[in-house]
Amino acid sequence: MSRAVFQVRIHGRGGQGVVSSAEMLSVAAFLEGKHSQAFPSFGSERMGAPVMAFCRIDDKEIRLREPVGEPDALIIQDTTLLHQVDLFSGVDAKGYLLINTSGDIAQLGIGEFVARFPAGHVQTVPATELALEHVGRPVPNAALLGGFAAISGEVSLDSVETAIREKFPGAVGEGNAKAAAAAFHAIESQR
Amino acid sequence: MLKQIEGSQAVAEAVAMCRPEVIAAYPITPQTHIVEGLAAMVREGKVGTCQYINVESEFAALSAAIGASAAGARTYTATSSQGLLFMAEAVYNASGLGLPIVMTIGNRAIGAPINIWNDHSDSMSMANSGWLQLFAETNQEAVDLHIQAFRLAEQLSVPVMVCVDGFILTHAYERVDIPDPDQVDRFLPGFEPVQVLDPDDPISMGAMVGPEAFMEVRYLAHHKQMQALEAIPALAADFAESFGRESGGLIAPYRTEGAETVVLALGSVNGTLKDAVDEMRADGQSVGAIKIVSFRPFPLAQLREALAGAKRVVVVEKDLALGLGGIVASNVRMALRGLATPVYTVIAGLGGRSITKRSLTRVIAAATTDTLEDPHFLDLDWQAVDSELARWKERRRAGPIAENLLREMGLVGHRPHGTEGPTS
Amino acid sequence: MSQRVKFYQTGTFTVGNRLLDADQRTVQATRERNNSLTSGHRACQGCGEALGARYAVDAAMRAADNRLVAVNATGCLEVFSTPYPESSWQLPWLHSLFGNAPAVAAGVAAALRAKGDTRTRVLAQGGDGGTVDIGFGCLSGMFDRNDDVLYICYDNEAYMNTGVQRSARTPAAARTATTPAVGEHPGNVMGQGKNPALIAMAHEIPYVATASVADLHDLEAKVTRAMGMGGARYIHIHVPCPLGWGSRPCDTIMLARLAVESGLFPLYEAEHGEVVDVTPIRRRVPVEDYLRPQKRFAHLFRGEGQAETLAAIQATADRNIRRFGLVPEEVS
Amino acid sequence: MEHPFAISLDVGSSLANHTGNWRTERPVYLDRLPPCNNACPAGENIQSWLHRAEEGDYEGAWRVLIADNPFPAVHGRVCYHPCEDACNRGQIDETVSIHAVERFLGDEALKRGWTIEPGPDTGKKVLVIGAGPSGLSAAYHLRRLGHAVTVREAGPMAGGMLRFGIPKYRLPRDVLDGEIARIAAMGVEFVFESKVEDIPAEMETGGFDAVFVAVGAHLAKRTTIPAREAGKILDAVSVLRDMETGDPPKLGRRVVVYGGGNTAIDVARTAKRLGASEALIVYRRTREQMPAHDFEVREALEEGVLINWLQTIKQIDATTFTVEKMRIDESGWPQPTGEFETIEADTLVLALGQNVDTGFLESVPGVAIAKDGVVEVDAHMMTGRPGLFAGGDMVPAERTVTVAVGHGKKAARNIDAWLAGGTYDPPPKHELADFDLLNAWYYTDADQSVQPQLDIARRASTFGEVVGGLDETTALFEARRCLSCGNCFECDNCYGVCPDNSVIKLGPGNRFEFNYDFCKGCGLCVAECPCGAIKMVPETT
Repeated sequence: MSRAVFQVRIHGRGGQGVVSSAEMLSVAAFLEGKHSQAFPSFGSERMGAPVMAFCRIDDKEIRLREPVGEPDALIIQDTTLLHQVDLFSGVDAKGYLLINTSGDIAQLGIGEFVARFPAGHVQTVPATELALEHVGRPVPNAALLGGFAAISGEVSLDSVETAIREKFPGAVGEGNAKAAAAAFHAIESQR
Repeated sequence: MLKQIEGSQAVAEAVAMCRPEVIAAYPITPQTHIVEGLAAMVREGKVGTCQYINVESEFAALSAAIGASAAGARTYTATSSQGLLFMAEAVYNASGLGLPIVMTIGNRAIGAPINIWNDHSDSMSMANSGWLQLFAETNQEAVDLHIQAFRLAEQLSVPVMVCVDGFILTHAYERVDIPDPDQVDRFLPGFEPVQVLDPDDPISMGAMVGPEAFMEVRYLAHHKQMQALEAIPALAADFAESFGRESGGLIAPYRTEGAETVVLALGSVNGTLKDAVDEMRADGQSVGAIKIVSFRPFPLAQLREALAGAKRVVVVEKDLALGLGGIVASNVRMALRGLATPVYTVIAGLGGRSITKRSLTRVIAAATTDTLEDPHFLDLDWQAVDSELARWKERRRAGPIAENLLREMGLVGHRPHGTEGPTS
Repeated sequence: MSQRVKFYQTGTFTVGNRLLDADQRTVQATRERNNSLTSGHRACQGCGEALGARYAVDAAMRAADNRLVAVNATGCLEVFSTPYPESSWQLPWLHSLFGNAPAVAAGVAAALRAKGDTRTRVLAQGGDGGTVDIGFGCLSGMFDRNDDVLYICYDNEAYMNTGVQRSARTPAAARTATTPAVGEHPGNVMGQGKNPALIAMAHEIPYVATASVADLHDLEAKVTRAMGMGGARYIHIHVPCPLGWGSRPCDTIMLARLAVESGLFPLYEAEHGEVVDVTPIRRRVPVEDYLRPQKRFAHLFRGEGQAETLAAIQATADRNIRRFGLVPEEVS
Repeated sequence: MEHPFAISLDVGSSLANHTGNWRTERPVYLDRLPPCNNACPAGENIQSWLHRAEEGDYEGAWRVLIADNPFPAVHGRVCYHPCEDACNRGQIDETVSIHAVERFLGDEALKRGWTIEPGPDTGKKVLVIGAGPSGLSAAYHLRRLGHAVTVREAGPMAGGMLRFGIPKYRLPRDVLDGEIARIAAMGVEFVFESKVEDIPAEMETGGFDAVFVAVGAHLAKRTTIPAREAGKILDAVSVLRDMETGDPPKLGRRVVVYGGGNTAIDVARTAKRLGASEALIVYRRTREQMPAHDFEVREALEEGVLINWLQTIKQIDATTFTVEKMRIDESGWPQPTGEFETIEADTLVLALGQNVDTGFLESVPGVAIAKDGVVEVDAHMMTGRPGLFAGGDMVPAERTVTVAVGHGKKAARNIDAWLAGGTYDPPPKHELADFDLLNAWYYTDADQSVQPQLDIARRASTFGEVVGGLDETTALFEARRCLSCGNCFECDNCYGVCPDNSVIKLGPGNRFEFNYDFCKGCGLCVAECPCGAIKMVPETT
């Protein structure tokens, strides 16, 4: 009996690579021989608007076509969304939360909410800073995927790096892969 | 070759492998990524001598396709929604002229209110235009149907729409087995038109036909659709043999053996539906599903046979014939004419409304106990509707429905009453 | 661009002349002409469009060495030439819709290019309604893409096929079914309409010309010149309609001639948006000479007449003459 | 190609649809009578020979021309060309210079030595009396018809008034001689200085089957002017005749010519050439009323001839002439004013017209002489005596060379018919090609060609030809100015302008025909035919 589908929801703003992030995550899973499905919260959002994307990972064919309402993991690319959008809808306390911030959870005002999660399921990573450092642009998506690999174990860092390089050939891909690796190791080191 | 790939890109790659000679394209969400992908491939020289025409409208897109096809070129275009309506005149014209154009429809709702999200209103509006309409459940099937569509179109000299759910499929990254170009070449021979604009053998195409022959012309077009009822399963079988996987056909039953309740749907919702069937079967309920791949021609006999053992039929459809109800359900009722089998209509997913497994399960369950109203509007916000209806009753005049509803739902600024402008 | 031949009694103006060298004769003068639009069509007696179409397509056929595909917009020309079961065309010909001929032709051209057929050329044609009104978007698109198509508009100045309704080419004061000759300002409204040749020029396509069914040498020279070029080309041909204009069938060419000679229909050609040649007026006439034989203008001459309107129409002609330098001595 | 039912059609299949049944009127081709032909006293088919000349087929053109007139080189010089007065082109720009082309063709024939074969021998003999233009013309035409012809001429040379009435500077004698010689070469027998006095006797002895009399009008009219002392008075006919036969007449330094016709002009101009310092024409009416052709008056004035209009000579006193001024009354007649002047002159030449010498005819039974001294003939040019025909200046008609030549032709045809025991009925004339039947738009703008003229200085002292001929290029150009009124010249307009493609072009020289299967009867071909060679006729069924 195969295990149940793993569902990820990524929140961010238009221009932050939210959709690419879901796509790269699905590619990483595909590279490991898994079935995966990535899709955006379809819309006509422009730069800066709140956006979502979804990714499902499974060992068998994924037939379900509905948006991810009850994610197993939530990736939050922009903390400014925390109090504007119902980010945590459908998230149960067994899930994972990965938040892009250079600060700590306490500063975000969600301490009470995250306290219910198992240890290590809620992590922050300074993805924007890592992106600036490795890519030269404040695009946190790749770094967060590295972090996701670290907290969830659903995909390996290797696969994430390969997926990133596939999506962004050349120096951009390399920089993003490095940012992902840096995030991965930063979280690993926090454990 | 397996790829984790966006649906649009997969379709673009499949189309490219079919070696179209002319592609006419106009952007419209959610179809756009397909023609963008093809534009790149044509520019890179990956599609032979294919000519890519950036037209100024969908009307021009299909018109250019008509010209190209009449000149003997394998021709492709794609559109969605308003775009399909804008080319409506040409849609009928292409089929009337018997031109085997293949067109992808990235299915999307039709405004007003403008809405870029998925439903099947666009394809349904052209269901009786003389084109064949094949609906894909997955991106794999979308790829496979395009390959079959060119052969089918050219075999019968009739245009084919391959309907792919906008966003849900077109924008979804998933695993697709992209066929080998040689494999496609073997399956799809070169285009040999039955008529072509040729200076060495000129003809006049597109005559004006009066009452003395118009009925016959229409009958013959209908006859082609009837021929397609045989050609489509044969093609699917041939495809399965060539590519080693099932795709296409007229209909595809899922766990219908012994099912008392059979749920019918077009397109991608069949995936969710299958999950729901599995769940309900696991729960001991006698439920099955049938995917209708070919909406035109509509497989009346095949459905009647497949539904012979069903006690009831539920049609989940992403369209609404205003003033009537379900379009697919009406067609299904025709398949079951003379039988007492109840057919429930579930109008779902209009304008991109999510169709969740939970909701599907709920309405199917209601159907199994024959407690489902017909038609049923899946996950309709009755509070919003009732509130607007109450307002109508109060003011005896309908306003802009969409705006009022959004206000009701608190999604746009709510102005105090009395500031909307003059009322009766 | 007139092909002026040396003095031969009637060299430049008649269709042919036994005295002319073969290469100076018109296509229409030859027994070998293609008769692309042949006998048995159902155009009205004295139809200018039927004539213009044969003139233009035959010339194009010769220029294309008989390898030509025509795309036809819906309209009179289409209806009278191809009612089932008979076609009057003698070349590969396709009719699709009213407003899409330019796009269909673009598709044909693309198909030929895809197939590596560099010999076969594409011509699209339609009336003024199909071209200037309903088909204008597609036409502009064709110009924009510089598709390798010669588009010919046969301008008879209204929707004749449907019973003479106003188009954007209907001239000021003309009576049509939708601009009846009643009220204070009878006929078509002054100051409306569009000039597709000038708009085509604004696209800076390789070639734009106006021509008249009254000047065959000029018309054929322009078609031939256009066919010698690639890319999007546009020729606008004035073709009187006895039905819609209320004129005698035998006056079709005379009226076309008077339109040119009055200055109301200037003949010129342009390359890449620049006028390169004009056909001068030979015997200038007042617009009244042109208007009077047409019943669609009868209200201008009835009772008190419409002196102001006539003056305004004359002013239009005068403006054309100034603008294009149609009367050489008036230019300086 | 196999193609779908109904929506695709075979090319050209509309040929099955015969739209000819739409027609209520049908176009038909016809030849109309061009006004030039209609006006030509010699009955030349001018349009036809111009048509050939347009193609550069000068011999062909010439042969069409001489079918009617054996003297193209002469007529191209001296005919007053009523054809040009009638020419429709005059309403567009200027008339076609028909005479100039005719002259070119005539000169070309002389230059190239083109000859004419007589017709097959009929065994009939015809006597022609008078070797003037009419007699020569009759002789020529009779020979063409195969009859044996003898010409009896009282004078020493053939030519009549061509030689004795028209000065050399208008008609060089080598030209005249050349064209006469061509007639002689056809086997016409000439007997000169042999006046015929008794026609029936001559017929009898000569075995002539018919006679054509054309002795002209040679008797100068005279007027009575009171003379105190008679001065030197001559008549114009004698002066001009003397120019040809004997010594040039002695006219003196100052010459007055009395009269207003072409002969008066000719004499005045001759006088200038003979050295007169003053040649003055006195005429009692205005310039506009002068019978002389304007171009001759103009040329005369150019050469220094003086003309006193509105004067009559009232009295002669040796070299002093008293003239009275005249005025024109309301009805156009000159009236005396009572104002007098005197003119000094050495010679007075009377140019007041000529009468016919009909003495030898008066005794012929059946021949009627009219009051004004001319011989009456019927519509067949025959006098009251069967077999005796007459023409030229001696019968009632305008007295011009061309009329005379026309008479010769007409008489020849009638004689020919009479000899065969019948009568000559000319074919009915076609309807006239009036200007309003033309579509003048189509004709290229082209001004009339100008013939070169001899310098004034040389005209004063020599008898060199005043008006030169056209060179080939110019003659061709002029020929091509012809509108071809009423006669198809294969411009292809009908073939081109038919919206129904229902004109069949039969190829060069064969014109066109209508395909009535498809012709809808719109009439565009008629409207756009430049030359009016098509007309619409009602469908009869």
